[in-house]
Amino acid sequence: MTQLPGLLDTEAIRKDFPILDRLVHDGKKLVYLDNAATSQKPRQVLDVLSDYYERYNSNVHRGVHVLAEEATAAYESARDKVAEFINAPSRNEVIFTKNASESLNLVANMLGFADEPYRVERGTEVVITEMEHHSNIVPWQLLSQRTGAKLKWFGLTDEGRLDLSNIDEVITEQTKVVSFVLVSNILGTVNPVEAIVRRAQEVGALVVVDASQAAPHMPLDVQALQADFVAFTGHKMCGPTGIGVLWGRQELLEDLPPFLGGGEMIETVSMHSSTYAPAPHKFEAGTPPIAQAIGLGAAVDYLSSIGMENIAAHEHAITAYALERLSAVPDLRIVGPVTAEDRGAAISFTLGDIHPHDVGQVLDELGIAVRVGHHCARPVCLRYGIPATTRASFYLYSTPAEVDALVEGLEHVRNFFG
Amino acid sequence: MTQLPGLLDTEAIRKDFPILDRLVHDGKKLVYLDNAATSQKPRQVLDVLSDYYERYNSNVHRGVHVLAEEATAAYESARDKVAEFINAPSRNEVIFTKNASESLNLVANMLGFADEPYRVERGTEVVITEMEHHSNIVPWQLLSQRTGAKLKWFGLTDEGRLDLSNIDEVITEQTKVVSFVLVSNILGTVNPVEAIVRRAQEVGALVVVDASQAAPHMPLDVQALQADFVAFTGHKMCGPTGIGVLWGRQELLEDLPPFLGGGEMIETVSMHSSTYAPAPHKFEAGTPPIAQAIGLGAAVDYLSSIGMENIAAHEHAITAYALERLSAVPDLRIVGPVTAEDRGAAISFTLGDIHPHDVGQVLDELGIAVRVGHHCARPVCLRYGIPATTRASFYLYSTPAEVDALVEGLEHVRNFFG
Amino acid sequence: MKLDSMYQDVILDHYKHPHGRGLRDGDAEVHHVNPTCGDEITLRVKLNGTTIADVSYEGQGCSISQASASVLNDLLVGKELTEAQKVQELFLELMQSKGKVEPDDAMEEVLEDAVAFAGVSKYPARVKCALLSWMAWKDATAQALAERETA
Amino acid sequence: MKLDSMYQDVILDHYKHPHGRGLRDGDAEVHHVNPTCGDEITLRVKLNGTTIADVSYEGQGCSISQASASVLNDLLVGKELTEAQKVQELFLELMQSKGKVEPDDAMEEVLEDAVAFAGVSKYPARVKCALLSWMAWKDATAQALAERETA
Ligand SMILES: Cc1ncc(COP(=O)(O)O)c(C=O)c1O
Ligand SMILES: Cc1ncc(COP(=O)(O)O)c(C=O)c1O
Repeated sequence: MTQLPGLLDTEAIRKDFPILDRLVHDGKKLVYLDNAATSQKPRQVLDVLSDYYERYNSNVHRGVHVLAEEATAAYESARDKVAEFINAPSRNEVIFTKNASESLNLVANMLGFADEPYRVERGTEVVITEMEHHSNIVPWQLLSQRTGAKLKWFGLTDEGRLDLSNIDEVITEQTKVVSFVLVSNILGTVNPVEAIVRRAQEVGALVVVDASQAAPHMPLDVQALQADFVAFTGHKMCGPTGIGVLWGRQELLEDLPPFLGGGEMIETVSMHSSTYAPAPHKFEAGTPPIAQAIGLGAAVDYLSSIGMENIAAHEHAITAYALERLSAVPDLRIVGPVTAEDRGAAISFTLGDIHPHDVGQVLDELGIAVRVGHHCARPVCLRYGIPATTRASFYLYSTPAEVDALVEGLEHVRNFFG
Repeated sequence: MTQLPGLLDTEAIRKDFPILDRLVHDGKKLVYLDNAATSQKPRQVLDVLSDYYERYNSNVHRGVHVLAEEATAAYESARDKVAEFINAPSRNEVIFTKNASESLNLVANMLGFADEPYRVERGTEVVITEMEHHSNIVPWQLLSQRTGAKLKWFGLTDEGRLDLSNIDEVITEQTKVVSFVLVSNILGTVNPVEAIVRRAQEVGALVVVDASQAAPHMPLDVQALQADFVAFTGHKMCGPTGIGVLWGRQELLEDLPPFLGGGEMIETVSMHSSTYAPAPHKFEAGTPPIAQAIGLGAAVDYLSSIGMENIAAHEHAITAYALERLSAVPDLRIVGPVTAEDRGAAISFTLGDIHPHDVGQVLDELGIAVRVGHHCARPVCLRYGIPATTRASFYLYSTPAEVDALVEGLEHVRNFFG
Repeated sequence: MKLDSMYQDVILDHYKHPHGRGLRDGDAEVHHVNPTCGDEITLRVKLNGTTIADVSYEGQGCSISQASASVLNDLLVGKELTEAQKVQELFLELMQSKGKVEPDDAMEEVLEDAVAFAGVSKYPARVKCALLSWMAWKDATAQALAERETA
Repeated sequence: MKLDSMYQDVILDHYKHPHGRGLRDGDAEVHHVNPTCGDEITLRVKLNGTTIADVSYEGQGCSISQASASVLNDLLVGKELTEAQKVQELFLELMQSKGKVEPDDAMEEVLEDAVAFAGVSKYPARVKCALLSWMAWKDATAQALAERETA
């Protein structure tokens, strides 16, 4: 077996993930390389979910009975855990949503309905980048259509990095908000936060960071980022589906208007008017994803017990190895940075003229799960003049042997369509 | 044991719900009478959740690998099941949200951003009722604040029913939308849909029905309702938390603009503009609550296997029995209809001067879980001049013995504060 | 019965016979609500220099929130502001102790009847009830002082 | 290997040597995309009375969507509209059969090379690829007819 420096004890870790024992297509071992789409879930998280439903399922915040108190305590303690995980200055800055997309839409809508100085309106500008996930493009397109604000963006270099050469023209005094991805889900690029934040602060623009592909894979410190909002999603970081997070600076959360209205987010309601609870509740209308938040709490416990530094090191080693081996496959072209520096564990590529759909289909037959298509980042495909890519993405349980299986699989693909 | 006509075999049913064996407060049997807040979950639903996470967890719609195909098939088949459960003309009319609150906010926001003839704006009117849950009040208050539309509402009779005597003044030619609750979560009232729909159709207003307390408890037929939108929530109907439903008429879903933007809801995206997928996907931005939708599918399977007619009959019998027994408790005043006709299984009451918080606390000590407060329907408390109520609410596993326990518990409360 | 630790006789007495209830003249008035249960209080503070001349209140709520307002009136009226603040802080600390603080003589010296609320601190949903009037008092006092400054 | 049922030689042949590819003169043009994978096709229909004079197309996509467009061109060009519609409906039925329809001689008579797609119907994610050009053709034909009517 290949020995790389910095690898985790995947043999032990993989035992935590029941699905990794799954056999597919008449007995082939599952090689799950679709982690950028969603991660698998450890037993430790699944047990917490079952325990909730079997022992203390209840609605939260409004009951005096035991189950309600236990559920409320567990739900709010998940908030504490997430706050600690991202080094938030206050637990009240952690808002639970249903996914990262809702988190990003929440920010965009708040800014559209906000008062000065935050209000996005005609005459102001919103800045994103060409490597955003659709979930960080469409909300801003909708906002600019609805308010008349101008949408601008950073382009990409041929190497798959942000082109910041014209940063002073892109981010201007008119810019109200700059929203960008910390780690690209299609290119793997890790973006230079500091340069963007510095310029944004210069002009007084708010900074939104889409950390969906960062939170699962590396230490995330919202204070160090110096952003105003940070969004991520539970299902990519060993948590359940149906839960996302928006972190926002307390004073902004106090100043900005609510988005969804309903139970839980109010202070007092009459037919004529309502007042709202303080954040985070102001932004959590209706019965929250209770089990899912508690599950996410268990997921960050799990990740922390392994250590985010260690996970990052593991993935770095796997990514470097994969880049090396993939670059030796004939006709394979990596879309995104070709070295593991400032790079996450998602590797997109094309294989000669063979369409990614066909690549993925043949790999699947071998038990290898990769993703194919535009990965919800169609502008990146347009930028590089390709219809789609095949993407292999790794996580804490990925092994060098799985990289080897992928490389062998690609040989098989080439023969099949040769 | 009390024998009532129409009761289900609760002995068998209760075996499906692991939590009902829970002992609280040093060995007291849990008497769970907080079903209007959230229901408990049967083993059949929990098994489906585990199976998803342990065998075929994957993101949906975009993969060619086995797990993605299985997850997509299960997710979409949950949509089929829900469509059948509510007798929707088309599966594409079923939108998965995170809860009923999101469903209602989704409608309110679509109408605010819509083109004519749907657009809610200055000069138009929105109609609700005084017995709405906050989740069907605040979204419309926000909409009217943001658009300048006028918010109007139906008042309540002393008996806890809608006062429709002035229906022609409340619903007028200016009315764009009428949104009301099918079964009140605080009063228990079942509202006369037909009268309201008839008048709304007369003036060309859209009808939104909040069926959060109906879907779990009685057959729900969206075609028979003749509504345009119907909202409900999974966690109250044996499903997981984190999942809700909005049903809407196909042509409306085609005409109305999207709400949240992001992955999954697009047809094609460029930096300059995007086009959207057809409904339901247009309204499901981001990774959906996959496990939760599949869990909801299992929940409707479970409910259907028992039969919604049978569940309604069971609850009717329990409610009639509870109303009878409660009305014999000294100083107890029922807030809402005092007979079981046109009435759901949530019973609110006050007990002399004893504050509901104190009632609930003492009942809890006896293992009896009820809810206290304004039940997210503060205007109802204002209307009846009370600060709060104690609410006992029943479900398919509730027994006459649990009603007896409640009545005994209330005696204990009276002695404690006597 | 475990409940007795919450519903001490002292608390039930204050609940049934509240002290200082009713709205009287004040320098500042606030209205606080507990959104989770709907408890409400309107509270006025009257200062006389740095002394608390009166705390008057009206509201609706459970035994815990009502008794707590009554105890507050007993404890704070007539006190120097700095002293009152110390009482408030100690009460807050006790209420947030999750039942882990056993009031000793020193604490009882300061909190008097309010030590009876120690048992309430075990019930998270009720802690907010007990704190409602105290938070309102803190708020009203801050407003009264701020108004005096701008006057 | 199970995959061979999807990637039949006929399909791979059409993929590598597509028939009728390229955009030529037409009465109507449509652009269809498969949002799940990004496959795109631009397709034009030219009618001559009730006969299909030409179906020309350009696009990007996987072997299945490309081969399917090629087969469509083979099958439909020169056909009467009513006949072509029957072919389209039968192909749709085959693709939605989830692998449960075993093409018989009668079907092969109508669908010719297109019966090779029977294996694709077992792969839900790929069914959309196979149908892309057919849906585009249906749409373009409807537009061409509508335009003729209003002309
Ligand atoms: C009548 C009614 N409408 C709406 C809701 C909101 O449901 P959710 O909290 O799941 O969004 C509820 C329950 O809380 C309800 O009882
Ligand atoms: C970079 C990035 N941003 C946002 C998202 C959206 O996350 P979700 O689909 O959970 O809302 C994803 C994942 O799909 C992503 O990779």
